Amino acid sequence: MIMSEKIDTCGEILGNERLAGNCFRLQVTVAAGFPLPRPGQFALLKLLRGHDPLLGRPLSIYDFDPANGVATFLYQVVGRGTAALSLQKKGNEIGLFGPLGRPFQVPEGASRLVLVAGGIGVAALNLLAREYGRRRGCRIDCYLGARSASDIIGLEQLRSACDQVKITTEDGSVGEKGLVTEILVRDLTELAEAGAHLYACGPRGMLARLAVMLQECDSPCQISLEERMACGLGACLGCVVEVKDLPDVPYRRVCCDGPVFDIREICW
Amino acid sequence: MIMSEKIDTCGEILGNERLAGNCFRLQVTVAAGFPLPRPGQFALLKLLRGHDPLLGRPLSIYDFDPANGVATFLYQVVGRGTAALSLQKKGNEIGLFGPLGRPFQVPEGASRLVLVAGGIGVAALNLLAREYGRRRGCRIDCYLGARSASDIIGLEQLRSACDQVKITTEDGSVGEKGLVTEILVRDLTELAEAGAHLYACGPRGMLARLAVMLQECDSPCQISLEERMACGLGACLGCVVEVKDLPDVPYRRVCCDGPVFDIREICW
Amino acid sequence: MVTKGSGVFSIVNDNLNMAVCIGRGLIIKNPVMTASGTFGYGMEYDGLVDLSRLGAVVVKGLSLKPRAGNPPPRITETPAGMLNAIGLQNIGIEAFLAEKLPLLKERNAVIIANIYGETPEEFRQVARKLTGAGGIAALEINISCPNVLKGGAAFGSDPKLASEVTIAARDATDLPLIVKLSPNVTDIAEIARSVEQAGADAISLINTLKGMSIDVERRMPKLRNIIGGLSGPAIRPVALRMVWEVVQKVSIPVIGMGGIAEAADALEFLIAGARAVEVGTANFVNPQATLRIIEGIEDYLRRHKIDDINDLIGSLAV
Amino acid sequence: MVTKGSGVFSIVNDNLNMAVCIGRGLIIKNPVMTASGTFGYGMEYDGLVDLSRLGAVVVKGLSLKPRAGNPPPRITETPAGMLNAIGLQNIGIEAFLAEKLPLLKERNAVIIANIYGETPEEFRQVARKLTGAGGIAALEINISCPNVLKGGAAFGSDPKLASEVTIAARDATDLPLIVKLSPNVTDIAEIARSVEQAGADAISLINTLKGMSIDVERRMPKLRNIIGGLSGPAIRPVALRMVWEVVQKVSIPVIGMGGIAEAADALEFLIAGARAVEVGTANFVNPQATLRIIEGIEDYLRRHKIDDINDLIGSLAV
Ligand SMILES: Cc1cc2nc3c(=O)[nH]c(=O)nc-3n(C[C@H](O)[C@H](O)[C@H](O)COP(=O)(O)OP(=O)(O)OC[C@H]3O[C@@H](n4cnc5c(N)ncnc54)[C@H](O)[C@@H]3O)c2cc1C
Ligand SMILES: Cc1cc2nc3c(=O)[nH]c(=O)nc-3n(C[C@H](O)[C@H](O)[C@H](O)COP(=O)(O)OP(=O)(O)OC[C@H]3O[C@@H](n4cnc5c(N)ncnc54)[C@H](O)[C@@H]3O)c2cc1C
Ligand SMILES: Cc1cc2nc3c(=O)[nH]c(=O)nc-3n(C[C@H](O)[C@H](O)[C@H](O)COP(=O)(O)O)c2cc1C
Ligand SMILES: Cc1cc2nc3c(=O)[nH]c(=O)nc-3n(C[C@H](O)[C@H](O)[C@H](O)COP(=O)(O)O)c2cc1C
Ligand code: FES
Ligand code: FES
Repeated sequence: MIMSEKIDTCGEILGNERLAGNCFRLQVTVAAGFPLPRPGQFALLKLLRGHDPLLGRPLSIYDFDPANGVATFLYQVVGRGTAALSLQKKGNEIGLFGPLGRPFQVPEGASRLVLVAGGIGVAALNLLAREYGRRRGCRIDCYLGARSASDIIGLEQLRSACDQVKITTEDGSVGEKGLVTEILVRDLTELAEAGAHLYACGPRGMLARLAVMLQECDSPCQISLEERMACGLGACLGCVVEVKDLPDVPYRRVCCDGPVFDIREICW
Repeated sequence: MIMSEKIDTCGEILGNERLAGNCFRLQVTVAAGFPLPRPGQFALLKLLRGHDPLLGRPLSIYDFDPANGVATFLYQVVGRGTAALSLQKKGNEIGLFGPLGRPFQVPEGASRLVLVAGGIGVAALNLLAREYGRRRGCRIDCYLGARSASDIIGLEQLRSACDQVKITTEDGSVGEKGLVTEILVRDLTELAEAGAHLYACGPRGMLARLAVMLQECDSPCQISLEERMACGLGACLGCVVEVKDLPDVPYRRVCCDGPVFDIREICW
Repeated sequence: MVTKGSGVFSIVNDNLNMAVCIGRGLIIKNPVMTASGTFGYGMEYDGLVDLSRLGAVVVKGLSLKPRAGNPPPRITETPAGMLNAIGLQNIGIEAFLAEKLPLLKERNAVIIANIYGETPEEFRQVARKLTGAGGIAALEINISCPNVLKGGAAFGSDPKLASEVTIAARDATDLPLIVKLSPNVTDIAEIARSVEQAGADAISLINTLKGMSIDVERRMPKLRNIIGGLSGPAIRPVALRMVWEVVQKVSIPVIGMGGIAEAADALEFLIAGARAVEVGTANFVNPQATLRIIEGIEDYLRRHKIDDINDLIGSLAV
Repeated sequence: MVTKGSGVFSIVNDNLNMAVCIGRGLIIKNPVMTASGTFGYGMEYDGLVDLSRLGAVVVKGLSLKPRAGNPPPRITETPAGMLNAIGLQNIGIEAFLAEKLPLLKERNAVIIANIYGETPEEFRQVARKLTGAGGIAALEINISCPNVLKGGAAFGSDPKLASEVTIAARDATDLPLIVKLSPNVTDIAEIARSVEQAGADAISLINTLKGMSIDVERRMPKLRNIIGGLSGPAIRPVALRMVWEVVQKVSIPVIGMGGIAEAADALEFLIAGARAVEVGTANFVNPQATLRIIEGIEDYLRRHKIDDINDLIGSLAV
C-alpha cells in the first residue's frame, strides 16, 4: 500500500545553487530509510525554524541517488516559501516529507513515450526519462519549452536519457520559436499512430491547450498538476482539482489522487 | 543627541560558536557607518527570514572592533529567539539595530571601578573594563559569579583589562564557593572607603541582593537591567521597570532611559 | 499507587496518569486529540501515527449527505497560519459508517465524530444515525464553520441558536456531546454558558477565525470563497484567551485548540484549564505532531514531578 | 497631466498621485500613517524616519490626565505577533501639547491625536482641548483598547455605546473624527455603521485582538495583566477581512491596519477598499518600515501603470 511508503524526516543541504534566472537546484541528503521515489512523486520541503513560512512546499523529486541517499530538486523562486528556500546554505537542515503522490504509470510494453515539459515542469519528468530511457525497445521523445534560452534547465540530463529533445523558446533564442504545444501539435497524428504515451508537466495554460489538442486524437496522456497544499497526504482537502464524472463530490486531491492525472479527467 | 546615533542595518555572521554550556559567541560584520558603541549599550538582533520569531532580541555589545567593523556578542540560549540565533551559520545575514540605550557613566576622575557580573551579565561589562582598564590611575576590580567552572565565559578578556578578577561559583568548582554578592559584601566597606564606583549586571535576584547590601553604604552603583523589548527606542512602552519617586507614571523604559540605572532608583 | 486529582487514571510504567475525562464519563487515555478537518478520516495518517496512541481521533465534519465543498483555491498560507475554505467537503455519514469507521475500529482508535447540519433538525438526524451505528465514542457538533453559507457559524454566534442546535443533538444521542464554538463573537463565554445549559457535556474551542487574503498582483482574493478560516500558531493567543474565559464560566469540561504545535503549546491550554486539547494545523506541518506532543507532556510532568495530569489542569497562578 | 480617480492629487516627478482623502476634506500626501502606540509621540523615530514623508503620524493614545499604565511585564512575543498590555500609559494631553506637539510641528509632520477616555464626557473634554490647541490634523478616538478596565473596548463592542462616544467627541470638535474599532466583536460592520451615523468622518480598524500567553515552566501568565492585545503579521488576515466587511457597509473612508509589514500587505488593504493604512508593530521590527512601504507602493503603481492610487483603492475583483 502506497500510504505508508513515506516518511517525515530531515536532511542536510549539500548544495543550493542558482542554475538560471530564478531557478535553483537543491541537493539534500536523506535518511537511510527514505523510500525510493517513483517518477512523478514529490516531497514537501519544510524550513525548520519558526512558524513562518508555516507549511511545506511541494517539489517534484527531480533526481534521486539511492546509493548516496541524495535527493535533488529543481525549483523556481515564485513567492515567500521558495525565496526563503533559496537563502538556505550548505549545512543548513531542512525538513522533507515524502515521497508523496501517485507516480506516472507506464503500461507494460509501452514502446514510445513522449514527454512534454514547460519551464520548471521538467522537474516532474526527469525521473521518468531516466527510468525508461535505459529500457530496451522504449523510445522517448521530449518536447521542452521555455521562455528563453537562459531559462532552459535540466537539458543535459534529459538529452542523456531521451532519444530526441526538441526545444522551443517563446523568444526563439534557441530551438524553434513558439510554444511547446505549437510544435507538438504538428507531430501529434504521427505520435498517435505510433501508439505513443504522453506525459506532461508545465503551466496550467500549457496543459489546458494540450487537453484541447488531444480531443482530436486518442493518445493516452498523463499530466502532473500543481495546487497549493497543506498536508500532502489527503487529509485536509485543500489541494483539490475539479474532475469530470464524479457526481457527489466533483473534486480529487492533487496530493494523493494525483499529482498525476489522466488529462481527460480534469475540468479545464 | 543620542537619539539619532543608531542605525538599522544588517551584517554577515563571521562566527557563531558555543563557548560553554548554552552560551555562544556571535561575531557580525557591521556597516561602515555603525556608530561606536559605548560601554553598556546594546543592539537588537533580528533574524531576517519570515515573521517568526518576530521581534529583535536585545544583546549587550560585548566587544567592538572599529577597524574591522566587527561587533561581538555573548549570549545564552534561553528561549526561541536565542535558540534560533544559535542555529545561524557563518555567512548567514542578520539584522542589527543599534547601538541603543544609555551607557554606563564613569565620573571624571573616578579612580576605582568595581564590576560585578553574574553569569551572562559579563557581556554588558566587558566594554567598560576594556575602556577604563587602559586608563592610568584607574583600578578595576571584577567580581565574577557563575554557577560552575564550565559556565565561566569571557574570563580572558576581563583578566587582561582588570587589575583583579575574583571568581565565585555556586558549586565551588573554581574560585570561592558561593554567590558573587556573598564575596562582595565582605569587601564592601573597604571599597566604599576607597571611593569605588560599582557597575553590575546579572540576574535580577543578584541585583536585588546588591541593592539591599548597598543600603548600608553610599557607594554609587549603576546596574544594567533586562526586560523584554519590542521597539528598542522608547516608543512602545513595553520594556518599563518600576522606579521610585516618579509621581504620575512610576515607570522608566529600559531601552532608552536605561538599560543602565542607578541601583537606588529601582523598585525591587 | 493511588494517583491524586480527579480520580481518573490509567497506569503506565512510571505511574504517570495522563488519562482525563472529557464529559459524561468518557475517559480518554491522554488529553491529545486531533482537530476535525485536519486529520481526514484518520486513515490518511496510517503508517505515520499509531491511532491507538491518541486520546481520540476527531474526524472531518460529517453531514447527512455527501457535500462537495467549495471550489478551489481553498487554502493559502498566512504569517504563522493558514486560511482554509474547504466548505465541509465530506463523504456523508453513510459512506463514513460503511467505509471509514470499520478501519478506524480495527486500529483501536477512540473515534469522535464531528458533525454538521444546515438546520437543527439535520443535526438531530446526523446525531441519531451516528449514535445508532455504535463504535463512536462521542459527538462534536460544529456550530462554527465559517466556510458554509447555511448553518455553520450562524448557529455559533447567537446564544439562542447555539442552544437550539445543542438541544436538537442532545435529544438524539446519549453519547457525550461536545459543542464546538466559533471564536468570531463578542462574548464566547456567553455562548458557552448557553450550550452548557442546553445539555452539552463538553465544550470545544476554538474553530477558525474568519480571515481573508488578497493576491495583490492579480487583485483577486487568494481564496475562491473570498473569506476563509484562519488556523495555526498565529491564532494561539486568541484561542488560549477564549479558553481561559470559558473555563471560568462553565463547569463542564473544556477542550482547547487553536495553534497548538508543540507540547508547550498544549500545556498552556491545560494549565489555563482545558481538560484536553485538539491538534489541527500542526498535523500538516508535522504529521507526527500529536505523538510528539503526548511525549512532550509526559516529559514535562516527570520534570515537574506531577503524577497526574489532572493536577496540572487549571493550575494557572493568577 | 490630469490624474484620474477621486480628483485628490499631489504632483510628484513622475505624475504618480499618492494623495488620499481620509475624511472631512483632510488630504494626506500618501496613505501610509503610523498606528497609535507603536510610534510613541513621533520624536522617538527622529533621525530614523523623516516624519514629513509620512501620510500622518498617529501618536500614542492620550488621556485627560497622565496614566501610569499596567505593571510589567507588558509585552510578549507570539508566533508572528506580539501581545501587549501597556494599559495606555501616557503623559496626558497637557504635557503632550506643551512638550511634544511643538517638536512634531517643527518636523512638518501631519499629526493625528489618538484619544482615550473612561467616559463619553472624558472623550468630549480631550477632544475639545486638542482641537483648541491647533496644529492637530485629526482625532482618532480609541473605543477599542483591550488593556484598560474602564471604557476602552467596552465602548467598542456595543453599537449604542460606540455611538454615544462618537457623538460626545463629534460635539467637541470640527476636526476630522476617526473612530477606531475593536475587532473583538461578532459583527464589526454593525458597529461601523452606528459610528458613521453618529457623525464619524472615518473609521479605522483594527485594534488588537484579545489574547493570552502562559509561561508553562512557571505556570503564570506571561503578561502581568493576564490578557493583552495581539498585533503583528499574525492578525493580518483577520484585519483584512474586517476591513472588507466594513467598506461594504459604510460610505465614509476606512483606514485599515493590522499586521502590515511590507508594501504588499498595505496593498491588500488598499485593494480591499481602505483609503489609507496604519503601520504598527512593523515599526518595532524595522524602524523604517513606513518609508519602505511608501516606496513599495509607489513601485507597485508604476509597475502596474496606475497613475493615481485612488484608482487602486477598492479595485478587488470578486
Ligand atoms: C506536486 C507538485 C510538484 C511541484 N514541483 C515543483 C518543482 O519541482 N519545482 C518548482 O519550482 N515548483 C514545483 N511546484 C510548485 C511549487 O510548489 C510552488 O511554486 C511553491 O509552493 C510556491 O511557494 P512560494 O511560497 O514560493 O509561493 P507563494 O508565495 O505561496 O505563491 C506564489 C505564487 O505561486 C502560487 N502557488 C503557491 N503554491 C503553489 C502550488 N503548490 N502549486 C502551484 N502554484 C502555487 C500562488 O498561488 C502564487 O501565485 C510543485 C507543485 C506541486 C503541487
Ligand atoms: C539591554 C539588554 C541586554 C541584554 N544583553 C544580553 C546579552 O548580552 N547576552 C544574553 O544572553 N542576554 C542578554 N539579554 C537578555 C536577552 O535579551 C534575552 O535572554 C533574550 O531576549 C531571550 O530571547 P528568547 O527568545 O531566547 O527567549 P524567550 O523565549 O523570549 O524567553 C525566555 C525567557 O527569557 C525571558 N526573557 C525574554 N526576553 C527577555 C529580556 N529581554 N530580558 C530578560 N528576560 C527576557 C522570558 O521572560 C522567558 O522567561 C539582554 C537583555 C537586555 C534587555
Ligand atoms: C483544513 C481545515 C479543515 C477544517 N475542517 C473542520 C471541520 O470539518 N469541522 C470542524 O469543526 N472544524 C474544522 N476545522 C477547524 C479545526 O478543527 C480547528 O478548530 C482549527 O483549525 C483551529 O485549530 P488549529 O489552529 O490547531 O488548526 C478545520 C481546519 C482546517 C485548517
Ligand atoms: C505596544 C502597542 C501599543 C498600542 N497602543 C495603542 C494606543 O494607545 N491606542 C490605540 O488606539 N491603539 C494602540 N495600539 C494598537 C495599534 O495602533 C494597532 O491598532 C494594532 O497594533 C494593530 O496593528 P499592527 O498589527 O500593525 O500593530 C497599540 C499597539 C501596540 C502593539
Ligand atoms: S494537501 Fe491536504 S489533501 Fe492534498
Ligand atoms: S522597547 Fe519599546 S519602549 Fe523600550
